[in-house]
Amino acid sequence: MEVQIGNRVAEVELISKEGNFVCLSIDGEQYEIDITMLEDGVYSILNNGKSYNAELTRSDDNKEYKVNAAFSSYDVKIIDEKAKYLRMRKDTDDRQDNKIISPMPGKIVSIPVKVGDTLSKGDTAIVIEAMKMQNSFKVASDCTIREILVAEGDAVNANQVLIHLELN
Amino acid sequence: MEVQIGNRVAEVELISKEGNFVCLSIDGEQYEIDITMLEDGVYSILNNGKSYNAELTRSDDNKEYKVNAAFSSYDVKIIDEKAKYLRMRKDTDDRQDNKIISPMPGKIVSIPVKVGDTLSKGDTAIVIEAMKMQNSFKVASDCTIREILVAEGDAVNANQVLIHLELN
Amino acid sequence: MQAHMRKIKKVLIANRGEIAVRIMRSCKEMRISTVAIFSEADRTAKHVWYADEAYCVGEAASKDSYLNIERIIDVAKKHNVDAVHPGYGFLSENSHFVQRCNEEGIIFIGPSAETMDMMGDKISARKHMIKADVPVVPGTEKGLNSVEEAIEVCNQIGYPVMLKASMGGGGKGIRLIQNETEVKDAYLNAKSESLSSFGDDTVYIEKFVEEPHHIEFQILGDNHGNVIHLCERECSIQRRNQKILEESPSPFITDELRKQMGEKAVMAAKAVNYSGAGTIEFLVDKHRNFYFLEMNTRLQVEHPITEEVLGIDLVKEQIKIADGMPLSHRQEDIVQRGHAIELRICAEDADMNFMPAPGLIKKNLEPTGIGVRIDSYAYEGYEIPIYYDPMISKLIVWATNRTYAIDRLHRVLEEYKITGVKTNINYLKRIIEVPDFVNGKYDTGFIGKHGEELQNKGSQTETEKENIAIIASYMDYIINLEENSSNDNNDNRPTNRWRNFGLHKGVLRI
Amino acid sequence: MQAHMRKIKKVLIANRGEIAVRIMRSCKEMRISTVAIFSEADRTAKHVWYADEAYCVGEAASKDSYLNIERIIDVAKKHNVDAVHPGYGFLSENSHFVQRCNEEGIIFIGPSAETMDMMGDKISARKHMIKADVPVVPGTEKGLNSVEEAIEVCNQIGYPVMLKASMGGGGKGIRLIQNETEVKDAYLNAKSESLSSFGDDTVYIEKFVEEPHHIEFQILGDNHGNVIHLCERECSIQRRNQKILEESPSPFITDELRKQMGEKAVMAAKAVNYSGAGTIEFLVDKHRNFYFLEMNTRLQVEHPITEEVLGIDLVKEQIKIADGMPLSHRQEDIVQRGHAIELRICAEDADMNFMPAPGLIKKNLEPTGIGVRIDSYAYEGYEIPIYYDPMISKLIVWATNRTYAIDRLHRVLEEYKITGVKTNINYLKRIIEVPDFVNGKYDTGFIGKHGEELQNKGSQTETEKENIAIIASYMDYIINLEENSSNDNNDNRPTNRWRNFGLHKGVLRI
Repeated sequence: MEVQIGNRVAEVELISKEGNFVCLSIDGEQYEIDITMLEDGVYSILNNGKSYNAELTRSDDNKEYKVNAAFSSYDVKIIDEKAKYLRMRKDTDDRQDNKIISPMPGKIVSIPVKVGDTLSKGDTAIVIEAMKMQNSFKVASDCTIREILVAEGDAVNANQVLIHLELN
Repeated sequence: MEVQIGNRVAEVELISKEGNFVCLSIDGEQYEIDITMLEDGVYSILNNGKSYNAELTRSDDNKEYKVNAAFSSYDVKIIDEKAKYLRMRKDTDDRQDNKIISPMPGKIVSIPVKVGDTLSKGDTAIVIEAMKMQNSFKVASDCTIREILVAEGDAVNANQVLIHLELN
Repeated sequence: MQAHMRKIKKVLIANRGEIAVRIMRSCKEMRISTVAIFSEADRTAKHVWYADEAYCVGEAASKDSYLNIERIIDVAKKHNVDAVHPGYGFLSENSHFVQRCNEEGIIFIGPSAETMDMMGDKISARKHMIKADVPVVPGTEKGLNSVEEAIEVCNQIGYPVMLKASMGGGGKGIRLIQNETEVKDAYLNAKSESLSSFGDDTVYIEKFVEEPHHIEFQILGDNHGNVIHLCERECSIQRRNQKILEESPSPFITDELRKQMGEKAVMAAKAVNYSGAGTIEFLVDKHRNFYFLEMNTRLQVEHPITEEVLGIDLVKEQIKIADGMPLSHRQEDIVQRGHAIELRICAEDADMNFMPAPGLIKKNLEPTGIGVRIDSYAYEGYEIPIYYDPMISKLIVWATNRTYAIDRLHRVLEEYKITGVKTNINYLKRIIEVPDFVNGKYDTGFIGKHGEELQNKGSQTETEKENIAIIASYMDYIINLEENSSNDNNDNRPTNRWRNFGLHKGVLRI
Repeated sequence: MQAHMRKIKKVLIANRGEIAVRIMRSCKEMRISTVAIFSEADRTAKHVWYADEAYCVGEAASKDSYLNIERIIDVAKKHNVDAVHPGYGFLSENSHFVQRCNEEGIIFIGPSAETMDMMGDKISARKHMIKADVPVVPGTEKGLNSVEEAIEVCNQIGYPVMLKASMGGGGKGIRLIQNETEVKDAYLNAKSESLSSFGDDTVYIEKFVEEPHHIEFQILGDNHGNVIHLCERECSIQRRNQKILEESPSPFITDELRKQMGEKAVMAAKAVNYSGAGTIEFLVDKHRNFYFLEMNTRLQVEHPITEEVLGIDLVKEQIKIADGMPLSHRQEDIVQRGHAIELRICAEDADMNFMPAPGLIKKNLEPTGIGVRIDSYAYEGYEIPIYYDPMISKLIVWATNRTYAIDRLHRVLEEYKITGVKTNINYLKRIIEVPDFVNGKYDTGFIGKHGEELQNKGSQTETEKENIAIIASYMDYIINLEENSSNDNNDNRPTNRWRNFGLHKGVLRI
C-alpha cells in the first residue's frame, strides 16, 4: 500500500503481526517494532529499543493524518485505490489553482473585487481577519473573478471555498 | 423522572430548554441554568451566575454516573421503568448479602475456606492483593460457603463475584 | 497575618484568556471571590468555568464585550464587586474606565487615571521623564501636524528614525524610517493605523537606537509614597515588535547598570506618583547607554519571570496595594535567584508567515516537573475562538543559572504536545538552538538576523522520523479498518479497539 | 561550564512510575541519554515512552522485573550504559546490586555497597551513630533471639517501646508495644512480616519517643570528602507509618535546632564516608530533644520540597557526584527561601479504608500556574496496573511563607481533577483544613488524633451540590437519548453532540 508523507510516496507492506509486535517494510527497509496506543491517537513505538512517540489527528474518513513526531509535523495520506484516482484528478485540478480557499476560520473583512474583474498576479482578492490579525489573499497568476461565494462580514470556516477564478 | 443520588431519590422534571438555557425542577425547586459541555463528560453550569463544574464518568448503559463536583463524589442513577423494577429486585437481593464481590481489580492471595465450611460473623473468607497491599474480606454474618468461583493466584476484576454464601 | 482590614473581598476580572485565569488564581489563594465576564463567543473559555461567578457582557467582538465599559460596570455594581482587575490589553490602560470605577465606588486595581494619562500618552510621558531626569531617546516632544513637518524633523534628527503613535502599544503604529523618501508613507500609514487601533492619530518621532536591547524594569509603588524596583526583564527577542521570548536576569546588563537603571525606574515611577505594579521600558544601546522608552501602567504578559526569580506573586502585591496596604518588601530585600525564561505559545502557523490558527484543541499535554510553570487557558476539547489573541499559554522555566534554564527549555518543549491546532512550539525550539541565543549575545535584531536559520528545513536525517510518522498512521488506518469489519464492540473507546487488536495472534493479512 | 570530562553519557533508570520520569527529566536536561526498563505490565507506562530507549526485563511481579538484578545488568551492558540510577524503593538500597554494577564497570548513582550495608541494617547503623557521637533513641544494639529476650528487654527499657525490623522501611515490620502482654504477638508478627518483605527476620527494640516529630535532613556528600546538609523536611503527617504530607521548613524547629541537627546529620554522613544524596531521619520529642532514627541511602519521595526551597536539582547533583565532580555548593551558600509542601496523590479509596483503586484514568487535569509543581506519571487513557504502588503523582506547592503555601494548596487541589479512578484528593483537602495543621501544631499523632474529623461526612449544605450533580447527570442522559434517536451524526464526538443539542430551539419534551 502507498502512503504519502509531504511530497514523498512510500511503499508500505505489513509483513507480520503478533500482538503489539509488528513487522513491516517501508520502501524496502524492514522494521520490527513494538507499537502500542497510549490514548486515542497517541502511539508509542519501540524500534530496537529506541523509543518514539507520535501524536496524530485523523480526517473524517480516517485516511488523512496530521502527525507530530519529535518536533516535526507531517501530513500523511493513506492511498487506497479511490484515493489514488482522486489524487490523479486533484493533480490536474491543482494546477489550475482556480479557487481561493480560506486556510483558517475567520471573518471576511473586505472583498475589493467583483465578479468579472480582471486581476493581475499579486492583486488582493479578499481580506480575512482572525485573532486580531488581517491577512490579504492575493491571486497567484492573472485571472478573472468568476464567482464570489461569501460577503463582507461573513464568518468562514477553514478550507471553505471563497472565490472561483477563471485563469487567463 | 426519578434520579437517585446516594440514598436520596430526587424527582427531576425538565420544564423548558432554549439552547444552553435550561429550566428544570428538582424535588419542586426550580433551577434556571446555563449549561454547557466543556469536553466529554465535563459540564460547566452557571446557576444565576454562580459557576459550578461537574465531571462525570458514565456506565456502559449511560444510566449510572460517578460525578465529581466541588470536592465531593457522587453515585448517580437515572431511574427509568426498567431500572425501577431492577432496583426493587435488588433491594430484596441486597438484604440477603449472599455473595462476596471484589471491590477492586487484584490478585487472590488466599482462600482460607472451602465449600461447605460454616463461618461466623467476622471470619475471613478471602484475601486479595492489589498495589502491594493485602485486604482481607470478612463475612458480615454467620453463613456457609456455597460456591467458590475463583482460585488462589487468579487475577480478578472490580465487581467480580468471588464467593456465594448461604446465610444461616 | 496582618491587622489590616481588607476592603477587597470580591474582584471582577475584566479580561479573558490566560491572564484572567492567572489573576483568579491569586484571588482564590487570598480567599477573594472571583467574578468573570465573558463574551458570547467565550461561554466555554476557562476563565468562565474557573471563576466563582460569571456573567455575559455582550457579543463576540471585543468592542461589544471586553471593551464595553458600561456593561462591565453594571455587572460589577449588580453583584457587589469591591474591585476590578483589568489584566493587560483591553481596558487595562483606559483612564476613562478607571474614572468610571471611581465614580461607582469600585476600586480599580492599578494606578490612578491621572497617572495613566500622564504615562499613556507617549509625548506626555517623555516630558515627565525629562523633568524627572530620566534619560529619553532624542526626538520631538510634540505631535506632528503634517508630512512636511515630519520630513523636516526627521532630517534634523538624522536617519534612521522611529515614527511612533503617541497612544501606541504592542508594536502597532510604529514605523522605522531609513531615509527621506520613506517619511511620507510611514507618516500616513502610522497615523491611520493609530487612529483605527487607538482612536487617536497623534504621531511623533524619535532617534532610532542602533543594535538596541529592549530591557524593562518591573516596579511596585504603594499609596504611601513607597516605590521599589524588582529588577529587569530582557525582552529583545521580538518579531514585528511583538515579544516572543523574555528572560531575567538579562545576559547583557551588568550589576552596576542594573543598579543605575533600577534607580532611574524608581525615579520615573515616583515622578508620576505611581501606585500598583508597572513597567518602565528602556532601550539600551550597544554601549550600554539606556533611554526611557515608555511606561506600561499595568501587569505585563512577561511578569512571571520576575515572579520566579524573586519569589514574589505580583498579582497578590497589586491587590494588597489597591487595598491600601504598604509594600511588603523593601528594596534591600530584593535579590535575584537563578534564571527564568518565558516562551509565548501561540496558535499560529509559523511556516505560513505566522498566520493565526484558531481551532479545536484535541490533545493538550503540558510539561510538568521541576522548574516549569505553565500559565495557560487551554484545555482538551476547547475551541479557540477567532476573535481574540492567538496566545494560548506561556511556558516559564526557572533554573539555577541561564545554561540550566536553556537545558530545561529543551526538555519541556519536548514534553509539550498540542494537537488539533498549529502552534509555534517547533519554531520556539529552533530559536533556543541559535548559538547567539545560547551565548546570550543578541539584541532586537535577533529575529531579523536569524530569519533564515529559523525556517523549517527538512534535514537529511528526516527519513527515520518520517518513517515513524508513516508507521503510526498506517497502523491507525488498519485498526480502523478492523473495527469497521467487526461489530462486536461493546466499548467504543479507541484504546480498547487497540487492545482488542493487540490480542490478535498470528499473522494478519491485509 | 566546567573542564570536567563527563563519564556519564547514558543512564539506565532501574525504576518505574513518577520517580523514573523525574530522574529522566534531569538526565534530559543534562543531555544524558536515558534507558528505561519495564515489566510486561508496564508497556504503556509513561517512563517507557518518555525514555530514549526502553527494554522489557520480565513479568509483572516486581521480583521478576524491577528486582531482577541480572536482567537489568544485562540490559545495561548490552546497550552500553555508563551509569544506573535506582530511584527509591526496588533496588535502591540493595548493596548486592551496587556490587554487581561495580563488577561490570557500571557507575551506581548512590553510595558504595559498604556504606549501604553499614546504614541499611538498623542495628549496625545505631552502632555507627553512637560511635560518631550522634544521639540515638535508647534501645538494644543487637537483634532479639526469642520472645523471652524481647519481654526482658522491653521491661528493662520501660513501656511504650517500638519493635522494629532491622532491614525495615516504609512502615513495614514496625510495632508499638504498650505493655508486656503485647510483646509476644508483636515480636512474632514483626518477624514474619520482616522476613516476607525484606528477606531477613532480625528485629530489635527502641524506646518509644512520645509526641514525636519525624524530621529528616537531606545531605549531599561527594567522593572528595565534602559533606553538606540541605536543611530539614517535616514528615510527621503519617498514616500507618506512611508519609502523606511533607513540608519544609518544619514549623516546629528553630534556627538553633536546625543548626545543631544539621551538624549532626553531616557528622552521621561523614562517619560512613557517604557519597551521593542521602537522608538522616530523626525523631524529635516535644522538648526538642532529637534522636537519630535511620538513614535512607537514596533519594526520598519527598525530595522536591527541598529542591523548591533551596533551588537545587538533587538528581543533577547526584549524577554530578557519581561522575566524580566535587560538590557545587558550600554549606554557607545553603539558604532556605519560602515554604514548600508536598502531597502524595494516590489511587485509593479514602472512604473505604484506603483500599487501593487501580483502573483507567479518564480525565487527568493537573493544576498549573504560579508556585505549583507536579511530579507525576499519570496521563489520560493510562490504566494503572494492580502490581505496584498506588501513588500516581506528587503535588508540590511553593510560596513565600507557610500561610501562602497552604492558601495555594487549597487553590491547586480545587484545580486537580482526576476521573476514572478514586483518589485521596478530597481526603488531602480535609487534612489541610484541620486547625492543628493550619497552625503548624502537629506531631506524628496527627492522623490518629484527627481521624474523626478527616472522615467524609455529608454536610447540611450538601443539597445544592447534589443538585448540581443531578443536573449534570440528567442532562448527559438526555443528550445520549437524543443521539440514539437521530442518526445524522457525521461526527461522533460527544462535545459535538452537545453542540448540536444546544442548537435545538424551543421547548423540548421528554
